[in-house]
Amino acid sequence: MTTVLVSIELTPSGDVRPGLADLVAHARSIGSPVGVVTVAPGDSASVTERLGAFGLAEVLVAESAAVGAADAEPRVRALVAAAAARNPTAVLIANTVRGRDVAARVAVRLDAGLLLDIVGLHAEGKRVVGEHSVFGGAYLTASTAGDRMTVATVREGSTGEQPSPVTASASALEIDDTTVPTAVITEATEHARRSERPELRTAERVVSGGRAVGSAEGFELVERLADALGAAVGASRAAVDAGYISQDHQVGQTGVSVSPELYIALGISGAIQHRAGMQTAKTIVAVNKDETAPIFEIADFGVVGDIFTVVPALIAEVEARR
Amino acid sequence: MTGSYGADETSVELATGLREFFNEHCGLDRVRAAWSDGSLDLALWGEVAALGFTGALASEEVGGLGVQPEDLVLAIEEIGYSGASLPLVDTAAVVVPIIERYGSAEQRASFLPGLISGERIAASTVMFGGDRAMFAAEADVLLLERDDCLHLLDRRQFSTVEVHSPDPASRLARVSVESSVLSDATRLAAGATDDARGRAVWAASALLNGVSRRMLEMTVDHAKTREQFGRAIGSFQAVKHLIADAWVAMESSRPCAWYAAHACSQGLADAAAAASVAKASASDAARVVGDSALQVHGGIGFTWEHPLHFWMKRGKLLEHAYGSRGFHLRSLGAAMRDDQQGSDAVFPGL
Amino acid sequence: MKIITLVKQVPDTWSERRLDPETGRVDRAVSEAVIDEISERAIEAALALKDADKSTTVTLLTMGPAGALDALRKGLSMGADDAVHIRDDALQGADVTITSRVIAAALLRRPWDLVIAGNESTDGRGGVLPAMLAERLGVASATGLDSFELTGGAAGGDLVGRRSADGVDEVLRLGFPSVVSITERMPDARFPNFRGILGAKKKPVEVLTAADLGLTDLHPAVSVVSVAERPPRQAGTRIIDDGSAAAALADFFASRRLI
Amino acid sequence: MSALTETTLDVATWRDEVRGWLKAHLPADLTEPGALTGPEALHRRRAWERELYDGGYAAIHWPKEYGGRGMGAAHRMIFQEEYERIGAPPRLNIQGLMLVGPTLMEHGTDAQRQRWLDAILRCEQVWCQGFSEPDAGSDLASLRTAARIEGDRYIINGQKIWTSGATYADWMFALVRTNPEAPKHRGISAVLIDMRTPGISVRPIRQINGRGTFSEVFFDNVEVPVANTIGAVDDGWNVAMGALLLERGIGRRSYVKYVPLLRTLSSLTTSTGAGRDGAALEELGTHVMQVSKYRHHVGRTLAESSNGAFGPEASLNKLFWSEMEAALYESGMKLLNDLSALSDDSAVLDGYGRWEAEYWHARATRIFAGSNQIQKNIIAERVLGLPKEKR
Repeated sequence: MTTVLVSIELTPSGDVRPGLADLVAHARSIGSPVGVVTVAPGDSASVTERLGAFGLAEVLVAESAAVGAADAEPRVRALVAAAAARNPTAVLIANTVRGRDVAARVAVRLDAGLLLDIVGLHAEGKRVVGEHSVFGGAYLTASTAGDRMTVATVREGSTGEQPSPVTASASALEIDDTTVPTAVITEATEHARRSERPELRTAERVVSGGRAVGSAEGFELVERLADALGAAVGASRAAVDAGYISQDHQVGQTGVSVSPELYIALGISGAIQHRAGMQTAKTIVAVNKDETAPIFEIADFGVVGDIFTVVPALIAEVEARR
Repeated sequence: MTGSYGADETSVELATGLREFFNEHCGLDRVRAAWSDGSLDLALWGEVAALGFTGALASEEVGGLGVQPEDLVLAIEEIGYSGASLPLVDTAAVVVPIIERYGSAEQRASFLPGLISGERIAASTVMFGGDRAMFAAEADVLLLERDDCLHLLDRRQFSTVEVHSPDPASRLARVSVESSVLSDATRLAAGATDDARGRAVWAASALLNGVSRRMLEMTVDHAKTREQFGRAIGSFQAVKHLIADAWVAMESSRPCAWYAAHACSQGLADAAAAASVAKASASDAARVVGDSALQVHGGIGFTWEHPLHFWMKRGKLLEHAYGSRGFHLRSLGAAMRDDQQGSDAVFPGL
Repeated sequence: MKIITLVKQVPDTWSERRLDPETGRVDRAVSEAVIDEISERAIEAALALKDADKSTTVTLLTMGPAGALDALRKGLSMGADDAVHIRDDALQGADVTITSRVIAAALLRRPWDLVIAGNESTDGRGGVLPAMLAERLGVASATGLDSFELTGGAAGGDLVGRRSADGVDEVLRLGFPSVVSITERMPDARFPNFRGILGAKKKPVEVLTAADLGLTDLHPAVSVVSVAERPPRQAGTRIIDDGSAAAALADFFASRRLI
Repeated sequence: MSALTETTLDVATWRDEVRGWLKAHLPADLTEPGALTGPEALHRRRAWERELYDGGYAAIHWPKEYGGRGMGAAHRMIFQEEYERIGAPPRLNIQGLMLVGPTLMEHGTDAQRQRWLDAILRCEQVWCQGFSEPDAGSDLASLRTAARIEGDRYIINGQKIWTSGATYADWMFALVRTNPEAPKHRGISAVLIDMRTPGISVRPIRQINGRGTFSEVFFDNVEVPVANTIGAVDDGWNVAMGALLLERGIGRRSYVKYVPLLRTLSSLTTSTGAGRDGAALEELGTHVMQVSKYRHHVGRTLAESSNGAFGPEASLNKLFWSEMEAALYESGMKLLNDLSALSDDSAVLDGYGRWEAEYWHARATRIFAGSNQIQKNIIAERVLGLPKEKR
């Protein structure tokens, strides 16, 4: 079996991003995954323990005093060292803002081919082929780096697979500490989770509100329906621009792309940029006063009506039928 | 400057800049707001002035941009298209260049800076229709036509009484001036009247063509999306021909205004006739386009809530102001009648 | 300070977008090409620094076909000083590896302190170019910044940026020369005024080919092997609320086992 | 640079050159009314075309390699304006120069170009266009004239109609059906036919204005070499569509042609006393406006085409001038109604009869070269993007 390196992204508090499950699943489809992680000196054991839960049996751990201070550089150096040691067919990295920085630099340093935002991975002979969902799922494309090593960024939530836990064993990875210019992180704060709601990017259900919600207070209605259905909360760009909700809830071309089982659009007209971020949802429901709203063109079930009368009644119905 | 037909790069670039600005800053809600409260949107006025529009035709020596009328004619179309309810055209295309050309040193010094910067607003009775002017009540400066002469007045020198306007967002007022006010000190130099008339007419024509262009665009969009008998109504030949006729009227009118601006800028012999051609054809086009637009929109176009009527009524106002179709056609007929020996007043060089 | 802002022309996102079924690249023929909104914000960020310190120069750099000159003109009319247009038919459809090599080569031709780019273009969504450039140039980078400021003046100071991404708020500090990318949370671009539009034509635009940059062996690292279009979604049931819509919706959820 | 402002020396010089040459070479009596009637007319027109050729003005828009001057639309329009201004006769070989020549340049073989282009330029061959048929008017693709291939020859049977100049043309540029099985747009070929071939008979159609400028042409087992096909066999529709765009496009007539008509209307208005009447002045003014609009429309189209943005104005062009022309003669007829007693008074007008004939002819212009209703469909569908009608 060929080796596939899987880059592990830790939050500032040392948590593993849940999207690692997707990376491991994709890695398994072409080879055997080997985790690569950088931690502060002394943290190797504790992180290794937690990685088994993601199905990673083997982990290369680099300890570096620069972790948490230097931006991408420690992870880049660990992956380059791991690649030199293990000669992998591919290096998989989460398609997050930080992950893409790591991928960009690793690809240049290894002279590898870079596949971006993949949702699937398979081998064709010796070639590694990545699959991409383009323009909100309107197209599926496949691309390959041919004979080169592949560095790929992986869309979190693209497999939905639950990993089978194993016991992870760690080996130490030596990385040098030569100084190259890098941005220094002087402060890092994790967003407080405001509720027990699922994370938007990987949620199975999403309830989103648009400009027609009218106010930040009005957005409570969106949140109440989300809670009744156990859904994550999303928003259109118009709602974000109007200041009803923070930007990390934005669904669409310049926000998060989601592909849930159920997507409910409340007071969202469905501009093409919004549709690009949600039209691969399995079931789409829309409530909008404007019968000409383009969202109705793609909705499995559309209600022409006022969200302020329909949604409270719907919450009551859902709770009554529970 | 060679852009007699508006295809000149500068003209297109200024118009594109203005269109992008209006797309962002003058959406339907802002157009609608001007209709409901009827007050001048001073914030929007300030923003458009800051773009350089009000001083565009003034020379660089007085703080303007020194562009020629043919460089601005497409931008004026965009104002009509946008639905912005502002006295921009009178200020930028007529009052500012006329003061610079025909004003005394004192008049230039006291009026031009504020008008170019947008701090002051101008109204003009030139060719508008009697002693009425658009936004005269809101104006700080009035260009008044009286006995074939032009006078430049500041706010203390004239009073206004509001009169009915078919377009509530383009407020009209009748101006009155004590005869003692008018003097050599207020009068502009000889030649100002004809020049100002020509400018007012070509600029109004371009503005009106922009209004027609918006109505036609709304109509085409509606015909593509509105379905009856299971298909888009734009697929019916009867509807197509209504719209095609409207398009021909509008597209053949636009270059007339472009040429009139060029003839004005170059002082060509047929400048006055060109302005009349521009205004008569723009009025024709607005009527044909407006009628087709209303017919194709059907019932929805007849509601206050649908935006079509904003442009339709502005079109109706402009159709009659600055010399009606009939007025300009009679001028052209008379010019042709008197042109037997081949003067250059109508068709130069022939 | 000398700033270079990267500019990209993209298909208008307000129109339908298509992929060319042969190449898998964005079909640029179907929609009007416009300057990418995020590029406009990047230019705005550079011009804001120029507003604060008049000695700052802002150079625009783009790689694209002849029509991309329109995007440069837009930026010049906003207030940038000059522009570089890498224009070469051989670069049509270049992948990010080639693009980063070409732009890095162009950046090496002139002195600069800061490169500002958008975090991701609306047509590519790769979001890796700024970091690839930084890597090729051997400089620090900070991507996805929602805001940034300069500390300590033009000489010897730092750039301090904030980003909020993937559930973490961070403050990053880096020196010069460096590459940053900004998000759409940065301020909206200014509108070019008429004076800017009139002046833009007189500003210099340097046109370069790949050969001018000494690059001849440009082979893509990645090739597209297939493109499939998904059938468009069909509209389903639509009802007009007469008071019973909530119940009908709940029935619909139940029928799909969503409640 | 727009054509009509003449701010560059080049364009202004060109106008002077054309004006000077025409003044020096056009026989004065050719511009007189009635000069082109009678048996000598055709001879005189051919001689004039030869004069134009010798002066280098036969086809200024043709590329230099084919004997033209390679001039663009703006220069061409100036030539046309000056040509109309001096009142020179209508071009005899318009189909050859505007339609067949450019089509051969685009779709013909080298041998075909050598055989025909120079002869067209010298007016040694006058051409007519054989597109319309009794059952294929606006719906041109329904044409039925059949060309069966036998060896290296077509055997052609069928009928063309509304063919201008068929009575004196040497050659016809015809569309014929070569594959009756194919979908109707696909089985058509563009074929060049020598009008002297046995089996061709021409019958002038007497029109409502009493004239016979259009003819019916009948084909009875007419043998034509397959080598006379332009473009591929069965690909004639594509060849013809390019040709029709040329026919509707800019450059064939300028506003100048209508100025004398305006002057005539103006004198009629004055001589009847209608000139004191506001309504009559308004009507005259309407025509001044329309002719000016046509002028500026053409100017705009030229300006845009020189910027490389040649638009769909071709349809607007034909629609506009044909309606304008019809309305101009309509006004004249109204004024002449009051003047019927003076209908032969050439001091007022060159004969009521001639005006009436032109009035009727101006109604034909709304029909030929794609009826105005077809033009409106083209505008609606191709310019404005309205959906096609279900047929």
